[in-house]
Amino acid sequence: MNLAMNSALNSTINSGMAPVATPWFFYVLAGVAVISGVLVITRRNAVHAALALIVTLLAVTGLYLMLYAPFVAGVQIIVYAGGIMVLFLFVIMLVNIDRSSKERRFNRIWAVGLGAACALLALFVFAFTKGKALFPDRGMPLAEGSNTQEIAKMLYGEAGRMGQYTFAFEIASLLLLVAILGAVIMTKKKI
Amino acid sequence: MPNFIMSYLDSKEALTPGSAGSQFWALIYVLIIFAGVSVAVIAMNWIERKLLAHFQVRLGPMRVGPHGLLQPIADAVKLMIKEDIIPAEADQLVFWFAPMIGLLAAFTVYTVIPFGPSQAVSDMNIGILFMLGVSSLGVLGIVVAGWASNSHYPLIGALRSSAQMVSYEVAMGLAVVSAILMTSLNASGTGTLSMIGIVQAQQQQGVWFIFKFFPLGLIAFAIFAIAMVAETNRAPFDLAEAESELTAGYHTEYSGLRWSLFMLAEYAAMIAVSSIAVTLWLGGWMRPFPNLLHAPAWDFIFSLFPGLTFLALAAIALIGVARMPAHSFFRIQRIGLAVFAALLGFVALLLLVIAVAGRSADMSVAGRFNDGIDHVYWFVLKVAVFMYLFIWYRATWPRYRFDQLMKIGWKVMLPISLGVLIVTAIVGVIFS
Amino acid sequence: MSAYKNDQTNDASNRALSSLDRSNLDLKTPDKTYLDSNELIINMGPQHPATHGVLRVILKLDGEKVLGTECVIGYLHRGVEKIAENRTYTMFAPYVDRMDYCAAVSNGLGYCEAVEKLMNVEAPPRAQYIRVILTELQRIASHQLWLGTHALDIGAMTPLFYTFRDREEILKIFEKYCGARLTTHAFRIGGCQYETYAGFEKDVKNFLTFFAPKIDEYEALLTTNRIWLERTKNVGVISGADCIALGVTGPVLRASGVKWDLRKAQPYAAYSKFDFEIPTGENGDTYDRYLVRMQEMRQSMRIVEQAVDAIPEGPIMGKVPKVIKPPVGEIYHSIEAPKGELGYFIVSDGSTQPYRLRVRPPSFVNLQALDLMVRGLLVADVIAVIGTIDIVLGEVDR
Amino acid sequence: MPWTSPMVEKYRRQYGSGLDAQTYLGQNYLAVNRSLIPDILRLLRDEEQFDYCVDITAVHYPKREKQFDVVWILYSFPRNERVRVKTQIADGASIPSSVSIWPTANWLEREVYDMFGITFDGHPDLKRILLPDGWKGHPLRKDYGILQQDKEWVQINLGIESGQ
Repeated sequence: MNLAMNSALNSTINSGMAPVATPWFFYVLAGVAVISGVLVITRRNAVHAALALIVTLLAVTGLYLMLYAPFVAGVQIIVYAGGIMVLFLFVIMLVNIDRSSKERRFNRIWAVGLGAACALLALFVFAFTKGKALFPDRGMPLAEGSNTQEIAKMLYGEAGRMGQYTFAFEIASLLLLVAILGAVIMTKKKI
Repeated sequence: MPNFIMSYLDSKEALTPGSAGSQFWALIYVLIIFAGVSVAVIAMNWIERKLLAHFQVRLGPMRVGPHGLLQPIADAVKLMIKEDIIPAEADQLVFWFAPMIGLLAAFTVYTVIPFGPSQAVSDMNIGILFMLGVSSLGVLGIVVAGWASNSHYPLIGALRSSAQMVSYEVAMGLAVVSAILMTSLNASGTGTLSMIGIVQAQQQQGVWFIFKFFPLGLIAFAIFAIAMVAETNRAPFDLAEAESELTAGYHTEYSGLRWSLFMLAEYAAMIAVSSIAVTLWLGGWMRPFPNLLHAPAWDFIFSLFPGLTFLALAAIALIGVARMPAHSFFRIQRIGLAVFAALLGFVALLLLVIAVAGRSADMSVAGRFNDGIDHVYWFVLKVAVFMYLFIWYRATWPRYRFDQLMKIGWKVMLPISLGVLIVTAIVGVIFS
Repeated sequence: MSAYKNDQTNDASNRALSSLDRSNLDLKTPDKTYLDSNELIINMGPQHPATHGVLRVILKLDGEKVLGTECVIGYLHRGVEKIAENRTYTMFAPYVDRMDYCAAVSNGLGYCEAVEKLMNVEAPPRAQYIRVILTELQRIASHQLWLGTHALDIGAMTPLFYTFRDREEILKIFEKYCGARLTTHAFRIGGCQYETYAGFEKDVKNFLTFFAPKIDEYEALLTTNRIWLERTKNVGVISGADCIALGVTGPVLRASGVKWDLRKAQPYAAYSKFDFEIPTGENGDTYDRYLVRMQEMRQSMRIVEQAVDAIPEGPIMGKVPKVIKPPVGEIYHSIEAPKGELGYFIVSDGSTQPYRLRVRPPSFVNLQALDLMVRGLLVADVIAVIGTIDIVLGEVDR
Repeated sequence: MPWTSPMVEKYRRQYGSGLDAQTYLGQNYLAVNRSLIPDILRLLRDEEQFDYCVDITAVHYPKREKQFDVVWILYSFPRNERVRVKTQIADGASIPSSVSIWPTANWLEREVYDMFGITFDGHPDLKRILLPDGWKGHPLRKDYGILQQDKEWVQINLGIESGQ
């Protein structure tokens, strides 16, 4: 904590390319995410599992921030951690936990799960060995300061130009609308 | 003075410590804000009890210290030395950390609240999104606390409050969006989510967003002002802790320090949401009429306000000293109040000296201090108005029933806020 | 009695009956949805801030909707009726104050008049006027207490303090008159023990002028308050016929449109000499009960005003022997207490102690209607309805 | 003093000696045989408009053969008139419940059961109301000893001798 460090940080901010924090930070977040992810599937108590899932989501939020994607991080918190998980807890709280904790912990299709896990591992190994060759060599500007605006341009386009994903975005929102209506109809007999 | 302190004071550009990358100053800011909010919560405790008492034709706390000024401290000590009971049937671990969740969420949002153009810990690009997101985490603490207590009343309280907070977040979010939409009405056509950017947009457009596209801004503000009362579980939407129905709602089983953490979180959240309202609609740190009355003389007059406010408080305390009964029983109280008045007077004097010394608009240390004090003063004053409103609501209104609350949230506020958003967008396109 | 229609009675009593039958508790399940949750049984009370004492209500809930209730009472049972059999008539008089301790004067009036009737004596006119004044003041005080606590239950804190501030003025008059504020024991069998103190009339008149704007103040806080309206309108509705079938009396009955008040129907004390009206409601909901009680306070003020102006001179004790020994026989006498019909059934065997004394408590009987009134409402409404029935557990449990 | 009215004449003709109408201090009452109780109560409500059951209570006379007087206090809104119905029953005998006639009788009968031990046939939920379920005895009987109850309770629950 001295002037030299400050100026060094200033320079990294200004250059806008270097990672925002040390690899150490990444390993901590990744470790938290993995451990709490394991807890999610091993906890007998559903509320504990849900809380562990929230921790996982928050750790992933931290990873997004490290990737200069504050908008995605914010949305992750507001939608997943703040919204969906609250509803999850809401439902879980009403479930009879005594009974569910006595049930078998893993269901019978564990072979499928094992296969899926192996496939994922293979994918990771493949990506790791191939390295950069897999991804297009197009350097995205790591702009923390204008990340939100960039996303907006992608989704909605700029003045006089339709965005790259405008159509997909609209289709997705239409799909969600249908889902909402479906949920209402499913739960309410008389509307 | 060490360099890293001077580096900040001498800096010509007004940047928040977070944006400037100065960890030292960020840490100082965090500590100041943490201490300041804690003190504000304690003060709120006293003010609320006093104000409620006066609304209800009684005196309120009078015994601990002059006019009960030390009552919050006595309360805090009492809560700290009380036994911390964890029910045997409760989920120990979750019960233990549930209050922390709410507290963490309530205090984390302060990192982006702009008390001034550079008086914030950090100026995040997603400021308002971050605030809404983190404050929505607060409900987790309530839900989990109600569940972990393993008791009916807390469970119902938790269910009520989570349903309530999730519902009102929707209307609140839409109202916020319509304010953010207004920030994009500039030459470049790009808006901002940054809290400081939002205030600067109001500065550039020369109008607080509450008056923008009258009455659209006002309606959006009203929606937010109602939703924020519901968000913080305050009367008349305090169903989650409805004392007469659910004993104490989600914190029925809590006691001592752990209970006080809930209270701390609730009041911190009240200040936080009021800050959002002030930032989005009431021009944040800006003093009244910054464009209309922009002569340096006006600047000087408005910069006297903080000192004069403290002077007025000191005068009120002095009147209290004079009005105290002339009985030996009250001697210590009178001395205490006189010391308090002297303290307020000293602060007033200090502020006035700074205002006079920093009246030239250059970037001297005194000038910067003066600007900072001005900004923080106007911001805190606006927030204080909201705090007063919270108490006023509580004294005046009965409590809504749960179904009525939901009806208002989904069938009244949501359509209105949606309509306001659409109309704001249309009007914005037409007039820009 | 015009609002009352006799032909409804049978249906109504059958309907009220079927809903009281506990085997029916399960029948009223809501429409099945995909998200059915289990029913919840919760205990409201006996330690609960809004059950007005030690009332315990077992609620069967579907979410927050009330499927049925069961009241568990008796936590405050002191065996008043047994005590009466072991005390002389005079010694028992202070005990009645402890039943409805919010309206001690009314309790005392009922008891004294019942014994007087049994002995076939009458209190002199001056005593009767004093009795009317104090009893009506007590009715105002009782209604004030009700208003404050009821509003607090619904979430409005402030009226509580307003009503307690103003109730204090009434208690001061009681204190100056007989030395006690709450359990007054103001009357004696055969009249009053104490002559009014100097300035009694002035104090009462001062109170009337002081209190008239205060009622407006309460009404300003609540009557047109949107939230108050939403919380009380159409909540806890009970029809007049149901009220009669369930024996509900007092403001609850009147709010359901039955114009019946013992002070008019079977006048006692000096009530036949005063001009006042019986306020009634139409819908029988919580809001109407609120309005009726507010009107009753105004009517009580009218009565007190007339009584103070016309208070006659004369003795305050009738001709009663030193030792009270009513002849063999039995009597039932009831008065219109603030909460409903308060009756005393006394059986005398000619000794100095009552052979049997039965109190007909209005709170006890009115509380029975709770189940009918809250079915299908929400938990928050249960609180509002308990408040609006206006019970005092000292009287329910005796 | 005998009570005469068209209503009483009618019932006397119908039921003969099972019914005795008296008035005392201006208050009327009917002393009725136990066997006539359900009929009389129903007729009083349906035909004579005594639609409001004010109170149900009992009186204990331990020296009598039929130890208990059960008393119904009725009121008629249309006639603005009160009447008391009394009947005598022996200890251990039961009496038909009037809950089907006046729903308000529910709690009142429970209280009579609680205090006197008189059972009401056909009552939907006859159990103690004011006293706890495990209570011994019925306090308003004349032979119920207050001190004995107190001593026993103290001995059992506190394990000490009562000072009474």
